[in-house]
Amino acid sequence: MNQGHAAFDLPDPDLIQVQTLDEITVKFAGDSGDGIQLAGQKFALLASAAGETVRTLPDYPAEIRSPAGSLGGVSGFQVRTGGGGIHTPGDRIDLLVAMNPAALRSNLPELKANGIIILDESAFTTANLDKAGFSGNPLEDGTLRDYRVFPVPIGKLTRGALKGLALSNKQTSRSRNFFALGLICWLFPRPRAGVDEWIAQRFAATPELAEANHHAFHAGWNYGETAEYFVSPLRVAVDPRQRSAGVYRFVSGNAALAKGLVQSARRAGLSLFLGGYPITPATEVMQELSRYRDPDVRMFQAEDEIAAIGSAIGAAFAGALGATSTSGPGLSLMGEFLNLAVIAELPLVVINVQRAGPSTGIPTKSEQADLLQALHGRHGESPLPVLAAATPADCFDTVVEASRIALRYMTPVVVLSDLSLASSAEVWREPALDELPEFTVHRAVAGADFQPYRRDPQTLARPWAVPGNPGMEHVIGGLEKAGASGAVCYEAENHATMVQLRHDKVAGVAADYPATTVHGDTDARLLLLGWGSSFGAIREATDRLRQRGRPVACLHLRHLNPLPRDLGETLRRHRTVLVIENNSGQLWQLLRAEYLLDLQRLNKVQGTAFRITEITEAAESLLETLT
Amino acid sequence: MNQGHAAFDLPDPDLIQVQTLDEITVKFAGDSGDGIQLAGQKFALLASAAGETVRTLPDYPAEIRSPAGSLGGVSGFQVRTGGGGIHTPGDRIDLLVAMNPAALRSNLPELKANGIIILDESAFTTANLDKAGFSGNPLEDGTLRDYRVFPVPIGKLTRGALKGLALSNKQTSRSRNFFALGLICWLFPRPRAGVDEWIAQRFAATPELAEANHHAFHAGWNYGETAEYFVSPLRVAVDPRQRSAGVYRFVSGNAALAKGLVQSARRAGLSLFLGGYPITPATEVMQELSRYRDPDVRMFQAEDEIAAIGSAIGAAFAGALGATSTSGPGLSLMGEFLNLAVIAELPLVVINVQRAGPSTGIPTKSEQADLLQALHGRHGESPLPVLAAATPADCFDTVVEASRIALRYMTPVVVLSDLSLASSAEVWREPALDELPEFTVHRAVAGADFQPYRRDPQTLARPWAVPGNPGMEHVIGGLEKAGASGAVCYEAENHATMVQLRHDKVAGVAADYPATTVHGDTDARLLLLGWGSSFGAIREATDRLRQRGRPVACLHLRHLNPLPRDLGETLRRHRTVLVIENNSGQLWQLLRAEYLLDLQRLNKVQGTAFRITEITEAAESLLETLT
Amino acid sequence: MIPITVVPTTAAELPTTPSRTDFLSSSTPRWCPGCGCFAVLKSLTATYARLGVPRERLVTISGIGCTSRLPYYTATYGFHTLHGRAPTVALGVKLANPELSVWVISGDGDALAIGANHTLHLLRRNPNIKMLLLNNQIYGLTKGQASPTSPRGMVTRSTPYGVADTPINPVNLALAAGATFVARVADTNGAMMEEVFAAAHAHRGVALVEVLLNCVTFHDGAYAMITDKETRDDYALVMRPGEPLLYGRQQRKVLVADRGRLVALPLADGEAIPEQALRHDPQATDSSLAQQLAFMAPPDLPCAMGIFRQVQAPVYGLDPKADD
Amino acid sequence: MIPITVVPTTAAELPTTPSRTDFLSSSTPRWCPGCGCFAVLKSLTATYARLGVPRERLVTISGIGCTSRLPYYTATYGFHTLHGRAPTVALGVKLANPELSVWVISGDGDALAIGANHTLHLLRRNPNIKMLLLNNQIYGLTKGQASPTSPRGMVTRSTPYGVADTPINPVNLALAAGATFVARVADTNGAMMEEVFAAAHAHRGVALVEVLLNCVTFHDGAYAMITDKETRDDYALVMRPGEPLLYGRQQRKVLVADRGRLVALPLADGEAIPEQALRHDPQATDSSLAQQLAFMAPPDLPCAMGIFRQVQAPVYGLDPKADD
Ligand SMILES: Cc1ncc(C[n+]2csc(CCOP(=O)(O)OP(=O)(O)O)c2C)c(N)n1
Ligand SMILES: Cc1ncc(C[n+]2csc(CCOP(=O)(O)OP(=O)(O)O)c2C)c(N)n1
Ligand code: SF4
Ligand code: SF4
Ligand SMILES: [Mg+2]
Ligand SMILES: [Mg+2]
Repeated sequence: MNQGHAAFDLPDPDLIQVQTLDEITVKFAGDSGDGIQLAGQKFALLASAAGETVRTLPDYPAEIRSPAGSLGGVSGFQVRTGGGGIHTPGDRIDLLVAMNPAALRSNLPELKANGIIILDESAFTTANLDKAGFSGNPLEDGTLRDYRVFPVPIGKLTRGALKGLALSNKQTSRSRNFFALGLICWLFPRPRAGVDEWIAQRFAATPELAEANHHAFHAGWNYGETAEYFVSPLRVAVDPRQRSAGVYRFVSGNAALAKGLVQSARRAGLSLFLGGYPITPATEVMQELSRYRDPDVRMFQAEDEIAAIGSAIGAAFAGALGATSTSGPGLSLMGEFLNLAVIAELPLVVINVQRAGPSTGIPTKSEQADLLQALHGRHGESPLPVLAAATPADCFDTVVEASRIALRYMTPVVVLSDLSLASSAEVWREPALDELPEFTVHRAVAGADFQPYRRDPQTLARPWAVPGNPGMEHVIGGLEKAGASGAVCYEAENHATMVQLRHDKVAGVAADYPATTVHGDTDARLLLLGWGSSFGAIREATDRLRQRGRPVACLHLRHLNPLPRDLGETLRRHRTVLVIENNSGQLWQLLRAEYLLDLQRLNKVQGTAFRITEITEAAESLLETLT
Repeated sequence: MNQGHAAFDLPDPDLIQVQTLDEITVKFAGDSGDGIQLAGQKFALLASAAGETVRTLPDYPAEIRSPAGSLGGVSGFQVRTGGGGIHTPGDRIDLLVAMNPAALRSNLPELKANGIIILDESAFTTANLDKAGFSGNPLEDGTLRDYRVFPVPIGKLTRGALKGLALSNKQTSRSRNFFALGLICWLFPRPRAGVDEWIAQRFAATPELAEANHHAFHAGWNYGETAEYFVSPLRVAVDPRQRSAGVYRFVSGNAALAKGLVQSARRAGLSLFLGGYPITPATEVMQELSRYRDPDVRMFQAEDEIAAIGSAIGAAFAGALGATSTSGPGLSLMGEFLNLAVIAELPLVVINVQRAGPSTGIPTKSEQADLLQALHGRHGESPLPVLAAATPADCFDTVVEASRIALRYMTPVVVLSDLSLASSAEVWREPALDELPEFTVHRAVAGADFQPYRRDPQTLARPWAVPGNPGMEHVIGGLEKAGASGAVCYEAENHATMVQLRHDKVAGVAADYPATTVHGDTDARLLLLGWGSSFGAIREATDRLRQRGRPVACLHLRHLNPLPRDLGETLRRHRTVLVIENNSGQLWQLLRAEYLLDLQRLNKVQGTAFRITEITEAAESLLETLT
Repeated sequence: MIPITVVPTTAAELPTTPSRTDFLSSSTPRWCPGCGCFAVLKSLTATYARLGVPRERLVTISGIGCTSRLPYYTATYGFHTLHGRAPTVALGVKLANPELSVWVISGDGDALAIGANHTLHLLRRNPNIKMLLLNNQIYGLTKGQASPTSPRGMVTRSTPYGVADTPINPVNLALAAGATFVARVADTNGAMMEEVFAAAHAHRGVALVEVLLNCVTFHDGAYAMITDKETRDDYALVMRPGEPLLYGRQQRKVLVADRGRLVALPLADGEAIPEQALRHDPQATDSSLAQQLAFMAPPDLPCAMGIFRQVQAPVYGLDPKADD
Repeated sequence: MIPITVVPTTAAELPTTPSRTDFLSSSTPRWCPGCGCFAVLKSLTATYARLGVPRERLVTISGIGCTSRLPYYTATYGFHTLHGRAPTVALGVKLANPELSVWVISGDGDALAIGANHTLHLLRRNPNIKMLLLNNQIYGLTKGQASPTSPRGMVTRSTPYGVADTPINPVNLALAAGATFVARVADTNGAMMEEVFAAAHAHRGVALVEVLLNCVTFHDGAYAMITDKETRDDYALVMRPGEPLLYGRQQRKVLVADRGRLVALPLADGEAIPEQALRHDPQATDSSLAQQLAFMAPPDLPCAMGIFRQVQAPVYGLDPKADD
């Protein structure tokens, strides 16, 4: 079977035998009260511990709570695991664990033809079927004819397993997720002992729950072993790449952003200050930071986004690494302050975890449509560097790079992530502090020739003269400044000079970039170009196409402003370039203006990430027109 | 003498005789307390009444008050008048009236070689020279050797003329401007009687001032007649174009914006609601509106710009023509609300009177650098029409066009003006209400098939169902909406459809534009392309170049988004296109991306408008490279 | 040139005595089961039904938050605006068409964090707009962060070591802003909500009603002391115009002023209400006593419920240019 | 990992007893001649000189407005930020380095129109930051529009038919926000400014000082009643801790509370101060009396000047995570 391709091809139930899969995408789905997230996460952790490559994607119900059993209340957790080459949480589902009819119904469109469904038969009551909007019973009316369905009376079996315990019906029902987890752990053999320990630890505070979940888990496992359905377990390939020594964590994009800020500040020998205001899907960044007890890691929850960035600018003025995290609507409020940071030339990291817009839009859907805003969302000529993260773990590296640039060039930097990275997770080796790049910090030195806007000739950065240091008292602000002195200046030529200097300084950031390297042949006929969270899908699509012998390479941009200096050259080496974005063509427009190249584009603005197949199909048909 | 060219060529003083000038640029300058604005305005009005074409430009001291006599406190008023072909307030000064040393010093760089200086000798005291930063006395040390200087002891003569009146020294000194006005009115003969009447009316409340100013004015006039300096008065050519019947006003750009809003609402049969917050240089727009006593013209001064646009959106929801006026920093705060207007599809006119940025920038200097912000300053895919005004009077027409589009397409529209239009003024014939274009208003009609997002098939506009009308109760908001019903919808395909619909609707606005027409030969080798306030300089530059036989045409864009459909074609007809902007190349970038054409650019970011000569020079050297 | 024609509702459209359900939209509310929002929706639509205002002249405007979803569930015109900005949109609506009855629905984060400035300015201007501030002391929609009304020390998802701020007292702030009608009710008392909402409507000018709202999911029981049967007599005081400020079981405690400060005086069995007992006067121009009542909080003093202030003042937006 | 090293000023840099001019920058102030800002600059720099804080540890932060130009004229670190946003920047500065002495300079438009939300939240959080609100009841920098403190009916460039809003009372609002130090002074009384600024500095926590500021150009004489020699005895009352609240010529009027409301009691010649006279107690936890004093205004009652409130409360930003 083709490694890069949809990997799961389970034989007929009665033919099942031990089989090693290159990869599989499993989705746990149920009501938001069903403990789906917990079961899914544990399954992912176990797979990762077994040496598989894992990507996960939770799928929360829409923000307003829906009645139990309704479609709006379905919670899901998708796990893709396999032996390498895994860069997305999976295009489509191979195996669906559905805890109720609504979970089945809302995930069916994502299930592969001939895919497996394990469902809790006990939950398929008329009431639940109604709530899910089924007119008949899908178990009986042929709805599921294209799938391989394994109905298991999970509710009933769990109740049976916990009969001895003094638990209410509701409490018993809460352990159904452990039954399901047990069953799945049997199916993909995972060490039971580890799970036992984990349950004991996690529910230490409520021993009755620990016991119930323990029993449910083993009941599920045993059911797998004894039920005639499943002849034998499945095995997933192990990632052949050797892991280097170090601390591994399972990180979501938002956790990686938070961590990246902390480690950047530590690496630079500074304290970190993040001013934030809750907003989906960025809230976890500030929440992560609020948990630190380190006095040099401070999270301030402001009264709004304006105050959030204002406080971060104040902290940057006072010598900290200033940061703020928000989503589109928040960024739309920060334009005026971002402009102040541009003209005051202070180091600031502004994180935008994008969601579907415009306006309130769809807060729980993903999009990459704030790129042009990051570049131009302020009045006047106001250049600043813009970076984008490609994967959950890359959120860490991108924030580190953004912090490096902010400090080296004394400038605000915008980091774009998005909802599909925010909560998606992967295993990541946390680098030690001294493995991070070195940080230049432009501390000003008092002396006769100190001037707050005297620039470093190489980086054009101004010195950072921090309050508390004698001999450098000065006033900064939003009015135009005179050359080196930084005094207020309304003079015509000076303004032109300063506009140019600010532009040149930001343009100069590109001097630090490594050379642009494409994945695949450097002169492939077709180059797939992307940025941000579409990385995984583009990468896997490229691999699949190349395996099919197609002349395709791919390139992913982390630095969106300034663009890499050798980008034009790289683009021109390929006959056709397809710019792939979850927006209407924003990078595409920038590149056209920059290089006057007639690039192709593939856009998707549906609040969801690209599927690998959408990209391979587009590339295939484009290649056809080329020959 | 060349009509389009710098027109003033006064012979040596002792050779002066009656002479008709094609045009002349006069600047009145003095301390902010010197009544310079009043004198300048009256001079301009008289010129206009005489049938000349007039453009004026006041020049206020920087916003913080400076000590009397200091450079920072200089106030100026420039008047360019002539017989047609006048589209700017003048590149350089032909005749400077300087009421003190600071006024002389700060305006000298703008004075033409061999230009005339009339100055108040009495004000050239050591103290005043010091305050102006002169090391010697410019009247004696050769500083003024390249100019023709007419020192007049205006202060002394005014005091003398008012000796009989019971006035303090300070009060007497306040009449110096009238002395200067009298002298200039003699020089360019203007009817004295009209001025007498005007003085009497204007100072009716303070008869002692009326008398003083009357005496001072005539003393100035008589001085001109009797002093041996000026052999004879000058005459300025009259605009040969016939004026059509109607009400003529001398309007500044800001007044024209206000008037345009009022007349648009009246034409559409709606009430006007403007929510505003003071900010230089946009404040006059709201102040103008505050003066109306018409209950259907309402100005609301909000607590900030966010509330200003929020209230305008509320008013638009309630059935008024909603509007707000601000400058760059304010627009940077409005992004989130503008986005709401985009998704709610409400008619709204957002006026941005641009000033030099970024950040607080230079509030009293002009710039055109908010174009990309107007297009992209919001998160998500958020298209809206953007228009720009070319001259003070064109501010009226542009706002009318913006209102027409807002109502016809149910969309917010951004109108860009700038500081150099805001207070610059020209004579303008106010069109009668029925001369304005017709306005389509999409009033919804109750009925079984009413749906708040059911679109007009031609314009794609949704209907305007205004509270108060029964049978159409519905809720709108910032969340993504389902097709026709407007209900909240998180569905993937629907989102893509709506993003496309919003895009198509705005793109469709271009269907209404007249064909693009260039000024000059349609296939001239060089096309000068501009937008906004650079119109006059580009137009006059083109005329001058054509008079020199150069193959140049010009084109000025009012509609910046969507661009005219035939623009690409037009651009391609010219061998070279030079895009001229008071920014770093924002339209240039848009056009490159749109048409993949390698356009040239001429940019100036000095807080001041282009001089005609800067454009002719750039064009000449570009033409040289072409041959 | 009146922008819209207000057509009175005909009988065919709405029954002559409309019921609460006539003001409910067809959308099913999507709050957590047990959320206080349900009770507010019920009382508000019941109030709407009683006002005699035709449905099309009611406009329900909200910001963003769980509570701000309310307009979707009414059958009035509605606008679900931006986080914190509902007062600005509401003011535009009202100024453009003073015939409309405009209701703002807001949460504690919405009205007092990002939107406090607009709330403040709405209140000081005194337009004829009604604002309900549904205060659950938490950010519900974003899943449980501290709000400006979260009590000191409260552990939330954004304050794992406890809130370090002094909470805002919405009623006190409204009074400081010069609001002409200010009240406080609890989501548990439907009758009182209806009564107070109707009084707010009858008031000519701005009205702020703080609703103590229970968020079952992220801050359950925030107001238990004040609303639970067993404790509410001791910790809640219902203010009635002209009456002494009594509370406690059998109403045996009364408020008196001691040099400008409030003190609770326990009354002995059968003891008459003393002369110096404070009587509630919501119409007093000076709102300082109301501000004192607003600040009262358990356990030392009871939480005051009802209408704190109701005074007449020039209404904003009614032909300001006419009177000159 | 303390971000910066605070080096104490050496004698070589600043005289051991620095004078006010050591805290003035070399820029010439550019306010209109006669503007109240000059007096504030003088008193503030005089205060700076007396604090014993080395110059480099002082940070003067402002928004936008005439008054907000002040930092340019001090020799401290300074930040001329955005209109209305100074409190947010100041809080960031203070949280990042608690060793700094942070002063916010703001105008009435800056602090109470566009910036009122930040002002409110700064005050309720109680960081150790000092804020001067220079209230000239007008937008000076933009040349004369109404501000949130402009009195009702005032004609300005944006209100040709008079202001239609209820003005904000900054002191009352600050008290409603829970500010722990609140004072009011006039630009005409340099000694009192210095005294109050110093007291604000000494206070551990947030301090708001309203300065009644005369704008000679756009609203001259706004406070004439309160500051003019001839009238000020009758219309201004200087509060002194522990003392009765006396004013009037020869201090022959005293404030008393009548059922929670303030009344001025004229004293006959030689009459002793009565028992029920209110004594000023800025340290009272309950700020309701202070709120009443804040609302007092001529002609019926005098304008109260001095420190309204000064109480100790947990200071925001001082190791909030330490105490758990
Ligand atoms: C500009 C902006 N910032 C942040 C958010 C995210 N957000 C939505 S609701 C909310 C707070 C909700 O709290 P509250 O107003 O108390 O309403 P509740 O959900 O408790 O009813 C926040 C922070 C947003 N929608 N827009
Ligand atoms: C975002 C923004 N809006 C508006 C302005 C214009 N503006 C500058 S100062 C000011 C108000 C000044 O009033 P106030 O705060 O009372 O200060 P004063 O000049 O009276 O000292 C305004 C509206 C601005 N600079 N920025
Ligand atoms: S989270 Fe709280 S406020 Fe929101 S719906 Fe649930 S119970 Fe109500
Ligand atoms: S306008 Fe008023 S506040 Fe501004 S500098 Fe002049 S007097 Fe002072
Ligand atoms: Mg809340
Ligand atoms: Mg002011």
